[in-house]
Amino acid sequence: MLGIKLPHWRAILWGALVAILGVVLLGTVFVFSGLYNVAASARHFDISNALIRLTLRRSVEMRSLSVTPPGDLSDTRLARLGARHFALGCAPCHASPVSAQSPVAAGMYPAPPLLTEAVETWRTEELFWIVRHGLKFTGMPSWPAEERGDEVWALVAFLERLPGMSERDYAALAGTELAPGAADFTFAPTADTDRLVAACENCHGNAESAPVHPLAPPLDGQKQPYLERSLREYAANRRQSGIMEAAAGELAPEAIGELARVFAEREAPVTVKPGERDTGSMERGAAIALDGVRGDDIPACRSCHSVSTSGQFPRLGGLPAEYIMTQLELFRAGVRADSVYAAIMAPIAARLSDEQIRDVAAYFAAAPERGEEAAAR
Amino acid sequence: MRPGTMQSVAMRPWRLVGGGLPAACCLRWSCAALFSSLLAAGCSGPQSALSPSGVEALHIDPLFWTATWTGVLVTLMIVVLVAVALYGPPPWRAWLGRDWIVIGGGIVLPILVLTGLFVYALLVMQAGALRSAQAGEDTITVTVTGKRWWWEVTYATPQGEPIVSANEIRLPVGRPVRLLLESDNVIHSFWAPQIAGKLDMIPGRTNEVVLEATEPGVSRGQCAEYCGGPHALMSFFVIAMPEEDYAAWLAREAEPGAEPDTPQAAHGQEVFFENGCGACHRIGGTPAQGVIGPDLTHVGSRHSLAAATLPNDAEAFARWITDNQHIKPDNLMPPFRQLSAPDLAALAAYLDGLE
Amino acid sequence: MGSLEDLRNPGERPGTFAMLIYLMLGPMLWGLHLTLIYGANTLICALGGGAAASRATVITATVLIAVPLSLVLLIQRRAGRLFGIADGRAGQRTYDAISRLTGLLSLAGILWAGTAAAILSACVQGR
Amino acid sequence: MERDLPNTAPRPDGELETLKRAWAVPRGFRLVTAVNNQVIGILYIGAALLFFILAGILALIMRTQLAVPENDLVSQDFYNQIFTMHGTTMMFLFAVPVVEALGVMLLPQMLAARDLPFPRLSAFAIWAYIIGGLVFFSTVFYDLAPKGGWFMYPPLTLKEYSPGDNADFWLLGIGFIEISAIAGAIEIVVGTLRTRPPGMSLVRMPIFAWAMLIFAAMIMIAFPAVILGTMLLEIERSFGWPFFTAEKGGDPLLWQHLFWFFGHPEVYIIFLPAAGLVSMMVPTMARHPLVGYRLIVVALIATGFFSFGLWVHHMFTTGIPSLSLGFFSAASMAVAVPSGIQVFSWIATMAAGRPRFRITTPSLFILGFLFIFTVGGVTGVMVALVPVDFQVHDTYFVVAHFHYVLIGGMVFPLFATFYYWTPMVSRNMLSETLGRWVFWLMFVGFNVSFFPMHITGLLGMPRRVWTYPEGLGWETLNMISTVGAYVLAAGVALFVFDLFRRFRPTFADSVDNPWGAGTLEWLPTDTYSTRSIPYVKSREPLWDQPELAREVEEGRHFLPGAPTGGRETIVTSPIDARPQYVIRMPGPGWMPLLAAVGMAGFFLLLTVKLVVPAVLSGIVMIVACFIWAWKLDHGPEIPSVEIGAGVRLPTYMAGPLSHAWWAMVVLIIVASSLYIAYVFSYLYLWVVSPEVWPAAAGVPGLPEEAWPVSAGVLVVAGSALVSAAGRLLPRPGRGARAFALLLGLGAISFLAALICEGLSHWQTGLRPTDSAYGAMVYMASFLNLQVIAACTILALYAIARYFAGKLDTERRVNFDNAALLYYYAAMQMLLGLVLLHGFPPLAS
Repeated sequence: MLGIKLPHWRAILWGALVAILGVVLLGTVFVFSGLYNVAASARHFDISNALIRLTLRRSVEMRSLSVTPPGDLSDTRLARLGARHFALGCAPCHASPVSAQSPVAAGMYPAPPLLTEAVETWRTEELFWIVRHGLKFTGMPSWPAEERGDEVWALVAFLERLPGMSERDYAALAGTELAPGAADFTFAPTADTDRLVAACENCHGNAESAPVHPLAPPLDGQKQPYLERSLREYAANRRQSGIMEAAAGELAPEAIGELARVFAEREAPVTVKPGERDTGSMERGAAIALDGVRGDDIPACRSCHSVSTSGQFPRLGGLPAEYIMTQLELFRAGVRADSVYAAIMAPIAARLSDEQIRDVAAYFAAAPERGEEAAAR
Repeated sequence: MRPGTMQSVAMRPWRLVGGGLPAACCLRWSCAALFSSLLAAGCSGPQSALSPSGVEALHIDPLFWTATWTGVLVTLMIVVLVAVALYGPPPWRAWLGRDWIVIGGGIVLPILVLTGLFVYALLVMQAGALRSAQAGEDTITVTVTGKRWWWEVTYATPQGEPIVSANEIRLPVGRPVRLLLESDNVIHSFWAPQIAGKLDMIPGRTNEVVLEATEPGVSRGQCAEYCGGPHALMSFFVIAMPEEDYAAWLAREAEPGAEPDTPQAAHGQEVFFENGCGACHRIGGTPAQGVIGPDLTHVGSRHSLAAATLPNDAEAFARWITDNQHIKPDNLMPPFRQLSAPDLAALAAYLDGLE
Repeated sequence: MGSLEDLRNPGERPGTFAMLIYLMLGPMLWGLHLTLIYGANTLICALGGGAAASRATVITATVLIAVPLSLVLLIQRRAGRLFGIADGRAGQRTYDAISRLTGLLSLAGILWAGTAAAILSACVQGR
Repeated sequence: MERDLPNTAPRPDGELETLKRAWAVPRGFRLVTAVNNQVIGILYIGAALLFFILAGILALIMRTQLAVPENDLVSQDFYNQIFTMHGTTMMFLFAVPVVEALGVMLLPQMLAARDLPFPRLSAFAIWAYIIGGLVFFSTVFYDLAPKGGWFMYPPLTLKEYSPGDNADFWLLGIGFIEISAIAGAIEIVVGTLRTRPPGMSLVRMPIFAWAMLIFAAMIMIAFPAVILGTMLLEIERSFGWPFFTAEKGGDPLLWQHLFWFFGHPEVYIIFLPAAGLVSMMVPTMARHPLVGYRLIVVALIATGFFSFGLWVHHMFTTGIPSLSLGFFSAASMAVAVPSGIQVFSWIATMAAGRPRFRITTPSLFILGFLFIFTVGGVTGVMVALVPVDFQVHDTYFVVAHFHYVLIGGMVFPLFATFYYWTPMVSRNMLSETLGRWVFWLMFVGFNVSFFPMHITGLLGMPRRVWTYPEGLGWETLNMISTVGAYVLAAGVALFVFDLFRRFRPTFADSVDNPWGAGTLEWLPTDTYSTRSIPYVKSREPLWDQPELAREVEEGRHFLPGAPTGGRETIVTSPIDARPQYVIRMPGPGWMPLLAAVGMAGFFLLLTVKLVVPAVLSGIVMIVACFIWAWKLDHGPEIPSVEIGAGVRLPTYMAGPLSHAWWAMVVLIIVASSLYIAYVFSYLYLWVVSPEVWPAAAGVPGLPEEAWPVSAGVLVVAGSALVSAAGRLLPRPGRGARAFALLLGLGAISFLAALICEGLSHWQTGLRPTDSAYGAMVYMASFLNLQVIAACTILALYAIARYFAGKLDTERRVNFDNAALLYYYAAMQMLLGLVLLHGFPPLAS
């Protein structure tokens, strides 16, 4: 039985070998000859085009299978945060209800799709995957901080609402009504301080208006050295945020100092109203913040964040709980670990459980230790 | 072997077991003879079980040597028998090649030899048990807790206020000290070879061992149970001191941390608080009351830093603060690389001055 | 087993298990002894039964097992018959010798364990 | 003498050709489907040798790192991974497999059986081991290797202190290598007891067969303890059932008890077969029968038992009560005696050599072994003395000790074995000249490397340290050890070179009895093993019957052909080796390989939390096993065959005489060992933490009596149904639907009992994550679930066989096996009910 089959197999093997060598040879000739035209103006054959599109669509469909959307995508605050980044970073190429595609972008091949229409052809999970990872060979970049899925969801929350959005609704979400012109390339080095402050406030809020979303923390009253360092770290890609890296990267060094001073001089707000407090969680959080947890090797937060006179440890009291939790989770996961200060916080955050993170955040959000901090100053 | 050990050992009145055997003394000298060719350093060394200076270690020593020499004899006997079996004259070989040699050499001889060694070992064990049981009221109690990866040492005092130290055990010579061994994380094992055998520190249990140093001196110990990460860098020193010195040391240890005595040290103290060091470390008499890392109240007077990993000087403090993750990878202290050179020097000077 | 004729009878007496138990009687008693004394000692100490009770239990168990085992070793052949091990089987002397010697070694093991109880205090941490 | 031969007539034409055809080895890529013991034996040994070399390379990296103090050649984290992998690989992927491999390879030859009784089971075990082992080992290349030490002590290995998948790779990876070892053990027990040649009674067995029999028995008792341990640890890591967490009533020491109850016998599991091999080679080199054969048998049996009595030997420094330490110290003394017996027996045999003991390469390795093993034994007695152990435990002294025992006691005999038995399966012998070089390099290298470690340890150097400071007197010694390690490695490298140069596997043209040995493996062989199966009258038949080789080759002994046309061998009685029946054995097939791939895939994918592919993989395994088993049972289509000497034997056997029944009994012994380990764990945790047991404050009380009583009734009813189903088995060719119905109902009844028991605790409010007590209670149900799942699968299989007309009163092995497991499951569940519901009231 085998005696008959063996030459048969050998023939197939030889045939395959010859075929493979032939293909390799032809390919080599083609590549080295320079016959292929890489011009953006030279369009693909229809069949190549169809194949590329199919590959792209299948790839996105398959790879987005493991994506699970968070529960609160319908949250307008999230969409608002996404809209503000969209206006800044995406609209020039993809157009928006109030602006057309830039002619430069239109010259790309493939041309960036007009999102006001194209969004509908993708599922939520797929949109998330594309925004996060970008698309090879298309000019679509990946999210500058790929680990920050939480930020990507903000953008997706906005994109979900984009199809058929009126100019008015868009202006409301993107904040162009509030501060006219703030949503252009506002952080350009030439911009004056007031415009820059307005641009920051567009997301982070001020004494009159709350931040658009807890992920954009209120800046008023934060310590100046910390704010300066944060902006520099964003600009240098040492702290991860797709939104802030884009913004901080545009700022001139003097502007960073100015902005930090302006916000540091303001009075810190109180964001959590007494009625919204979870006292049980706060009490547990207080124990961690004030005394630490010995068995888990967690030091007391207050030592650095309240009683220390150093301006490098951020003031936590009054920051939104969601923001504190997100940052602790980023520290814990080792995403935020690149700066010398993050190197201190990351190993400590790694010892916190989910529940401890929740409790600590609840405690600081209610800002009960203002007095102690003032005394230390 | 340290010269003079033999005589001092023979004079020990607590040597219930085997101590008076002249054979044991000969064995000890033979040790030097046997290994000196191989071992320039001899049997001594700060962490050597072969130069005992504690009661338990001294009890184990002659048992060890008895077993060793029995083993050497057995091995020699086997070698000789094999040589005879291979190359001996035929009558000798005929004599060897029978069943009885298997019964005699394989059953009777081992049972006799093993019974002897076994009973000797039981007597040593019983002596150890009695020593633990008889450690009376004047016994000092010290709790040693295995941390990742250092040792917290708590001395009970008559005043009731415990004294907390780290990474070294002080023993008054000639007085039994009861060690309570605990762990709140993984399993460690406490081993000070010159003083006594090892005993594990197991979460959920308290193990007890009574140590008694027989002569003053500094020896070294190390964690003997693999505890992950830098297990290799979890050591300590045992400092046996005359009773009066010990009392003086204990009294000094009970005092609060020294005030900085130079402007640089004073600045160092500021740096200490500004950077939140007190969250993990305690310095008696200051607001720093952290209990996560070692107590630093008298850190400057200790024998080593970082669980016997670094010498105790200002330079080592500075290295440790900024570079501890390279010196001792995965240890639980974060690196503080943000400090400027003057700040760092000041902090190191302050800590070094905490004597 | 002398000849090919024997092979034509597929059965054998005694059964396999009887033979295996006969060969391993001593070690099995040794195992029983260790289980008993270790279990009893641990349990009595954990329940606070006291050192004396523990030691007494161990020594009793040792005597109760060592004495019958010694007797079996002395009357090896007759004990074999209890297992249905009849004389005349091919290799029977070898089986007997194996049984006797495993029993002897086990006896040594049992007595050593008993010695420990005679010398050591029970219920204190090993030192 | 001719008239004493089983077959005197001339052999018929074509008989040899039929035999050859039946046993042909598949060619080309189909070689992977081969199941013949010689083929897969070579593969098995080769794979084990590969792991030996890989783990050896890890050792060299470690030795290089330790050559000088404060070295930074490798990082701390990597060092911790490689010392864990070195130990794990050497123990689980080299030592146990290589010994099983030698069993697979040599046993059928020594017993002149045509193959082991379950050829496909061996093939399955080997493929599972190779695939799983390679994947497991490769974790070292991508920073996923476990780093908790090969002993994996919790709490260090719990999720809190070992996050990431590294530890899970150890637990699951090792889990199925254990399964592979147990499969091998079943094979070896049944093989040695049932496939001996006619006339080879128990006391005429070669010593190696004795050693393997005891080896396999020890695996049956020892491995379940560590299997339970790994299950508990993995469950605690994944689901938080607190078996080892002190705050919730667990105890880290429970792991140590379970692990060392396996871990210490493990040393002897490795050593006994090696000693058995030495007992085979020494007589050959002396040309004199082993002096004290029965004493060696005594030594093997005694070691097998005593080695289980000294697991606490590894826990002398944990603070266990003094008297308990004394007991285990005593057992450690007891286990030393049998080793003495063997050493003196070998010396006596050497002395009896005619004219003198020959010094060949195997002899050199044996002499080296004698010296090294004696030193290792002596230091073994030292560490068995409790106070000495207080000092040397967990130091390099112990590292030196157990390398003396393991390398001396196992690796040196193994190399002797390679040189000695290579001619049996190769066209060439290995080079004697190079062999001497290999020996001296290894011997000198070994002693230079490991002897100084005794002193390093006494000078205070602990084990498992990736670096050490200067000034403690360890520098010179460590440097010497490192140099020695490289010399040792050079010896092994030279051996591998020689192997590539000289080793040419063959089944027909191997070298004929080059050493002049007296045992059956040196008969002329082909893929079918020997032409006829010899009638054995002594322990060294080749010495005592000079014409035996010729007679066997001429087909004058038993079963000279392949009367059924397929693969077959004679099954004999366990003590006297009287022929009982002829088993028909399966030939090459893809299913064992597929099942092994499925099982390896199941465990490994589960480790990286790919649950769906893992389940698919598991289904592949079960389906492959079904297909494999389906074709296996020929039934009595050819009622009986003549094997010679006028003996006619049936070709199908059911009931206690059948080899399948024996395999099931062995499996049940394994399962009961596992359950006994569980009962021990339950009682142990109660002794440690009675405060989490019922009747203590805050612990839910026991369920009402009605619950366990109903569960018990369901179990008993289930057994009764299965028993009734057995009575309803139809005669051949008839139908009886009630059989399928009753068997199915039996399965349902067991499942109901299981649910009833689990539910009864759930409704009291007890949860497995509450305390060690809760965890233990649900663990009992988990263990029952495993057995019942197996029962249910067997029942479904039996029902399927029934509907296919392949199960009846004569062809009933499938049902008998299922029923046997059912009755065992019933006993296990009833014992569990008594323990879980009867013990707590008693204890309070």
